[in-house]
Amino acid sequence: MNLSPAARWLLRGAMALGLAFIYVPLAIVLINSFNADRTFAWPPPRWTTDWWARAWDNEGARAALLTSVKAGLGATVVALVLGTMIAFAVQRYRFFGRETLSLLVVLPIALPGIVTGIALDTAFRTVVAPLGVGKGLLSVVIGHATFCVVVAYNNVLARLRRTGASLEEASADLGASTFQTFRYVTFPLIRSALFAGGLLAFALSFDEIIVTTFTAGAGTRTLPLWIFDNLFRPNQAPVINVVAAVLIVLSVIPIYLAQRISADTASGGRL
Amino acid sequence: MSLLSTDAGRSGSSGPARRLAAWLHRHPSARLSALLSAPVLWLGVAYLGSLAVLFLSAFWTVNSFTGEVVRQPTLDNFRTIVTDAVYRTVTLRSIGVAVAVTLVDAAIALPMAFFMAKVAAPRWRRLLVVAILTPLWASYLVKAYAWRVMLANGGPVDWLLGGDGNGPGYGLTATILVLSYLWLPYMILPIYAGLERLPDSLLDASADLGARAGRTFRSVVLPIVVPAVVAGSIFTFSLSLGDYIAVQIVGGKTQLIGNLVYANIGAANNLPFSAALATIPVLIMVVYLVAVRRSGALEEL
Amino acid sequence: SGSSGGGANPADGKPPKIDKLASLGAGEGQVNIVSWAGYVENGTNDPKVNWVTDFEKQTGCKVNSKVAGTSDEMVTLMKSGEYDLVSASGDASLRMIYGGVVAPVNTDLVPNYSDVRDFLKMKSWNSVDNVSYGIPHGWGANLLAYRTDKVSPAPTSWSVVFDNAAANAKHITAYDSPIYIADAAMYLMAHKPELGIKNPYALDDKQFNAAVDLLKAQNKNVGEYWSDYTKAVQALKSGNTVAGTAWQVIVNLAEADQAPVAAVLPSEGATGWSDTWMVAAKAKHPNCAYKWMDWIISPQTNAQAAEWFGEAPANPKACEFTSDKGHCDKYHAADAAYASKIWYWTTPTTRCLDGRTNVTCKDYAAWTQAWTGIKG
Amino acid sequence: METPAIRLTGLRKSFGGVEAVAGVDLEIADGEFFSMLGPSGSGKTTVLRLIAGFELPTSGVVELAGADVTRRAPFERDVNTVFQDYALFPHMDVIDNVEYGLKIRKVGRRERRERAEAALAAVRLEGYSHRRPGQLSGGQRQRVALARALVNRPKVLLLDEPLGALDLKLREEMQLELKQIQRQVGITFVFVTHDQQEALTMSDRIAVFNAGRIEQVGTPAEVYDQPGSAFVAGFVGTANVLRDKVARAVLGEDGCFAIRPEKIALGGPAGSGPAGFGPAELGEAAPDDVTATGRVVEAVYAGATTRFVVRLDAGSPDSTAQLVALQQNLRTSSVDVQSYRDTPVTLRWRREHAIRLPD
Amino acid sequence: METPAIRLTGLRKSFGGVEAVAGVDLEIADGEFFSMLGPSGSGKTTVLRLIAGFELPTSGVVELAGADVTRRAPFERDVNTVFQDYALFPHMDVIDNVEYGLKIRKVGRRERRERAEAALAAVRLEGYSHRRPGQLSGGQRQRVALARALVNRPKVLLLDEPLGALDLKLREEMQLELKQIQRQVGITFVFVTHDQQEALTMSDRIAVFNAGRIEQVGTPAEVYDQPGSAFVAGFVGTANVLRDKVARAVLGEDGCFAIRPEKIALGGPAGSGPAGFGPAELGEAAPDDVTATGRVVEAVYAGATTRFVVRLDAGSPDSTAQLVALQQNLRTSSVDVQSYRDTPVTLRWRREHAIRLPD
Ligand SMILES: Nc1ncnc2c1ncn2[C@@H]1O[C@H](COP(=O)(O)OP(=O)(O)OP(=O)(O)O)[C@@H](O)[C@H]1O
Ligand SMILES: Nc1ncnc2c1ncn2[C@@H]1O[C@H](COP(=O)(O)OP(=O)(O)OP(=O)(O)O)[C@@H](O)[C@H]1O
Ligand SMILES: NCCCCNCCCN
Ligand SMILES: [Mg+2]
Ligand SMILES: [Mg+2]
Repeated sequence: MNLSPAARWLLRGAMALGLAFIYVPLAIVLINSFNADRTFAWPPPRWTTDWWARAWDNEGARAALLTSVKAGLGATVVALVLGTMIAFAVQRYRFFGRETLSLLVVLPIALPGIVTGIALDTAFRTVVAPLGVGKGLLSVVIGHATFCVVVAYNNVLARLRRTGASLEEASADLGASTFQTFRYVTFPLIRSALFAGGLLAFALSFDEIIVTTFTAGAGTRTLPLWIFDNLFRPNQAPVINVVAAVLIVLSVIPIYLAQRISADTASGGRL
Repeated sequence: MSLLSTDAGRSGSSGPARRLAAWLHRHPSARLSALLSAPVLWLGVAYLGSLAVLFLSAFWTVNSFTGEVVRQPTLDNFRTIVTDAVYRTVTLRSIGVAVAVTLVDAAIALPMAFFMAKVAAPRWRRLLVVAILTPLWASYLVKAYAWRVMLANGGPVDWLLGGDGNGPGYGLTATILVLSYLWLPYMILPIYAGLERLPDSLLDASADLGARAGRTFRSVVLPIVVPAVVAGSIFTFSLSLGDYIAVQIVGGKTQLIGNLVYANIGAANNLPFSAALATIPVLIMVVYLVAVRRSGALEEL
Repeated sequence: SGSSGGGANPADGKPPKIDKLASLGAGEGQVNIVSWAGYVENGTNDPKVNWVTDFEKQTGCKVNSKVAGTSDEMVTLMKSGEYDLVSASGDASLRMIYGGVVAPVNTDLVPNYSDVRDFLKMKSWNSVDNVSYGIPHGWGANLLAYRTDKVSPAPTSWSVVFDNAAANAKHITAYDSPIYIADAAMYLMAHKPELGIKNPYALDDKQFNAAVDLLKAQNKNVGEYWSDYTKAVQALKSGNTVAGTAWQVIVNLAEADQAPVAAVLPSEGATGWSDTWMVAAKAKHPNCAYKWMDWIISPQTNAQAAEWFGEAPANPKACEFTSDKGHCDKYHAADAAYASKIWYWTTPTTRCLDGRTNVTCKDYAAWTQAWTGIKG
Repeated sequence: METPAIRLTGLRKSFGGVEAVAGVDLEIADGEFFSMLGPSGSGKTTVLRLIAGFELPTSGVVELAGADVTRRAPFERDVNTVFQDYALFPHMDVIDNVEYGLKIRKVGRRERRERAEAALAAVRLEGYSHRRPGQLSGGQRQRVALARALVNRPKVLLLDEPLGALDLKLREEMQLELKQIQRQVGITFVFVTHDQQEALTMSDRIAVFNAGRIEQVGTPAEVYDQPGSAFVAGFVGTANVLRDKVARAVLGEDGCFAIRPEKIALGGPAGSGPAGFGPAELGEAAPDDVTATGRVVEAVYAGATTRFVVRLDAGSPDSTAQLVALQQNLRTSSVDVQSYRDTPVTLRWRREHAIRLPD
Repeated sequence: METPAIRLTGLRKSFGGVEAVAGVDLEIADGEFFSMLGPSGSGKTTVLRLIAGFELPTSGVVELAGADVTRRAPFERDVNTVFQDYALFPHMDVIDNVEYGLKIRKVGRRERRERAEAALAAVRLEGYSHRRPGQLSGGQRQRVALARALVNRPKVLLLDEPLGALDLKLREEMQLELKQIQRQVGITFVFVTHDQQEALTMSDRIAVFNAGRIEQVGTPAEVYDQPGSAFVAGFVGTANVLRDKVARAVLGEDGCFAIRPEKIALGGPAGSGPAGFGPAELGEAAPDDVTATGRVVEAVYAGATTRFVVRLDAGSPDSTAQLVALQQNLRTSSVDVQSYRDTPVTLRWRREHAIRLPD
């Protein structure tokens, strides 16, 4: 766009300040992972790599990470499947309740996590528990999937809107049955949207604590729950900074990959 | 092998999948039902059902000593909420915080998203998106705690503002600041997506008609990006409205509606009263969503 | 009120009849525990802090634990029916007993029980009508902590956080739970004898309102309420908190980091906790639960747990096994006089716990609701 | 008669309230180059989609080679389509796009490749096999779409405004190519366009659509020279319409008549007029010719032709007493055109070129 | 000479490695209808954007009414643009779009409304004030864009392929309207198009672009009748190009020549040939006329005209010995066209119509 140099500099400045706002606290996390003080006194009185060593052989963190990854993957897969189905229905058909459905998809993420959490918890205890199925990883997956559906839905819907139905018609025209069309045309076309949506859904699930608090069973501890448990123990809190620092660094990989996969995931996908 | 030779025509291969596909083609409503069945069961029956059960229980009470739920319909819970001034205070405070967080985020996100979508070179654009997405992976709790450290007496924020006690310390201001921080990416992304779709020619057209950058921003960019901002506000507003953890960490003695809901379920074990309290944010959000749907923002999510 | 209702109440009934375990059988292979942070450590947090692995090896019972932040959360978790065992404080125990959530405990099946200090046994927070509902774990006081550089002379009274709190406005802290109303009541007991408070957990209307008013006045000067102790330590160290409630462990941690912090048991006394291991009424793994109760109060384990968390162990023999030989002294573990100044957390009920029968007292539900109002 | 490649009987299609196709009966012969012409929204695309099977008709029957396929899925019909937006699969390269239909029909790898390459050769795209559609120009894409459809050797090829997005130059080239290919492979082409010129030069027959119905079907010459209605006369090419008083004054007949601008010969007054614009240009009058006089109101030079707007002496001052005449710039130099304005002229045309239209 | 409305001197613009505008010098007079014609990517849009100020030139000067505006922002230039995609503000209704420029310039509410309504009336859009752009058809949008620009009474109006997206019928209507409006308001129009016909019929002068440069500037007649290069001859209309052996055989001259199809008169053999295609059609040969003989290879009926492809006897078997000739269907009935094929014909044209091109 044609902007005056002053306007350009102003915007550049705003961007820089914004990034600083985002990254200074993260830098603090990183610094605190070397802060010898157990409650992160500022400025750090002494430095240590002790926390990194302890984090390294912290089985609890690793187990929790694994649980989180499992829950995240489960929720993401369910969300992708459901979200894609809804997106297809909404984009390709006109039916009674279509508007309501698109509102319903947004509801779980728009309602406060605590409402979703206690509602699912109550339902689980009154309906599922009597059947002898206790809360566990599955209930976490269900809880997370519920609010992740919208992310998959939004990404797939945006893609479907953009590609339109003519490619699928072309495929049918060339003799492909509905299933072949999905396999050869539709799926490859929405794949990058699914990837972008999946990544965001996974991130949402991975960082969710409130819904997890209410849906996790006795033996199920996701990473946020582990962090929550340990943040309030002075002997443990610093280790958490290490874990967080590692997460930040690791997360760049999938996000960067998603950016590379195709130009249209470069917008970071839709929430 | 030339185009002129004739072909046997469409091969007769018609396995069961093909026949099913053909049948589905002739019956669009069957196709639609197949697509909708699972989602409707999940969201329409299971999720809405859960919410219904929850709100039904708002009309029950709990035996204060044993904690047993007493399933006799009563409006007691709602009566308490309406008559006790503290619930009104907390509700208004929570809405205020949610609105403030939304405004702060919109104010920060707009220039950033605009820079990313319209000014930065495409190669930078990619990196900036990564830079905005990455913090989503740093644990919410850890970030909130980092802010607790920064806001501590004599911490970095005080230092930046010139000395002990100059910062906001822990309290309402800190709550708004930290929630704004936590939800900022959720505002930037939709606005960025919205601006990316805004044709550059509109900006040119505005300049062509005599508008300077500021005027173009006010008269063209802002109105068009409103649905995207509203889409982002669904996140910032609802996440703030329901939060109770960040408040505990940096809110000082502040309590928000989420804290009350949590205190009554997680602590006082009074599910019915929690459920009654939870109707407040739910009502606010449903009203908000219905209003927002008209702006087309749900499509921008 | 919104949360009181009819049904079982100590005023008009007894706890539901639940049988205690008659004899110990083979372990079920696992046990689900709700506990305070630091009571169930398996080395995953700190490899050196681990008393679960040996238990699992010896008994074959795999331990799943869930940490609760507050007593109220513990009750909630136990009511979910997914847990076998809980380390309940006094303000939770009766609710669970009367709610039928926990069963009486057959102390005969817990050999180490005999070693537990007598002043912890068969108390109002762990027994009803001479039936034991649990095994004492350890105890501690809610002390008055203060910054020695900001508060001088050294306080000897809770007035520093009540009547004189304005001197440190915005830097007072208090424990974030309805049970904290008892701290105010205890203060009034000393300073407003005309209210006739005999037991800070037994408050009639007038007494209760006086305590609530005191706390509302205090609220103006409070910087923050705390319920997790990292927050409390950090606030004390940074100076966000200058005076207020703290546990011994909080003070110890702050002192260890050279913060100018000290604690005192003020002249008015203090509230405190005494934790009890209780077994769920519908425990799916009762045998493992009993094995854990015996294990956790065994001298070595009780020492480790008490030291890690920072409290006085219930088993005097534990004092020999603490790595800091001064631990039991520091926490006044054997100091009966000290212990006598503590009002242990107890769940308030409509039947006044101080024995009055001419008035009804405010029950915990009322306390909960008042607490919301106090914080505003 | 032979079984037609396509037979549509009583075909109707409504979308909600809108009747997009309001009763169409049509037979298209085997090997025909058949065009559908009509304004935007007249239902051309919808008819094509009904033939391909993308839409189910509200009522009516679609037959292909004599078989009723009304309720068959697109993948069960021996028909291929070239879409207006080409609808090339963006995630496949050119050769994969072309092979797609064969792959679906499980044609062996070798044969598939050979046929696909032959098809690409037919549209002169050898060497482009491994480009992605995004790396091709509009004209190239159009040809890939054509190859992708042709390689399946369908009985019928449907083309929906395949040249709509191309610029004039490219469009003319592609018209020639399409026509050549159709002659070569000899399959039935159903070609949708809204460009009259295109329809006229390429088709064996044309159907003119209007508001969901067919107004006229016929050869280009029939449709152009004998329009069945004012609509067809106006839509297919430019037409002067004379009616009422003006028709009576000029033609000496009552009714409504259409005359094509190029059918009107034009001559200036002897001597005084500009070059190449004398009475000679009018030629000899045949016995039945119609002659009228008027004055040039506007003369627009358009390269190959000049367009004259002439106000007729007869019938004036009625504003409809005006005729547009076309004159090929055969000998006239373009500079002359400027001087034609306001010149008195004589117009002459054959009586049979004034076509009587139904009122 | 009067100060030109626009003067471009040594204008260049590179994007990275690509030289989009490679040195353009041009003067456009006040009140002129000036067209820029050229193939895709030849730099037309870029020149327009440089004039409007959306891009800064790499080098060179842009003057408007004599003032150097090279480094001024768009909002500081007395120029308005009608964008190819219209660029209407989607969140404002029609009247707000049109009023936008006036509002920016703080024209009072009353006057603003009056002028906007007058502008809408000029483009025949009264009554559409309160529609949103999304509720308009392509042609209507185009007219709103025009009104939005015109209402500001700029000295210069830039139009970037404003008719590109419209279908033929609508396009022709809009051409007439644009031309009328320009005459009415009398401002300078700079009109970008890639449609030769459009440029020829509408413009006072035309610049033909090729690869970032101007190949030729002139009136439509100059550009059409005296193309300065083979590129111009080929791009502006259709041209037969004769060179080398063929040129020598047919014209008796060495070099490269262009002849327009419509300049070639065509006559069949006496008697035997089809109707309307005898020697009479050739007319009398003037002294300097060129005559050639050949055989009709193809005859395509196109409504108003028939296009003949004729293989020349002279110069064969060289494949370039082929000429396209156009014949207005003045008296010939369309059915005759079929029978023209393979008939021997005589071609004749004026010697000056074979234009010598630089090699
Ligand atoms: N899926 C649909 N839903 C609703 N209306 C439709 C649909 N498809 C077409 N129509 C309507 O049916 C009518 C005919 O449309 P159709 O696309 O067949 O026209 P067309 O002749 O192809 O026009 P064009 O030249 O613009 O492509 C139009 O009024 C159109 O709006
Ligand atoms: N912003 C830009 N960045 C890089 N290259 C550009 C840019 N704008 C134009 N170009 C290049 O400059 C050349 C001229 O482009 P321009 O848009 O001026 O052509 P045009 O004549 O308007 O073509 P068309 O008829 O297709 O609109 C092209 O090769 C184009 O790819
Ligand atoms: N609480 C962590 C924030 C992550 C986003 N969670 C969205 C869930 C909304 N119910
Ligand atoms: Mg169409
Ligand atoms: Mg252009």
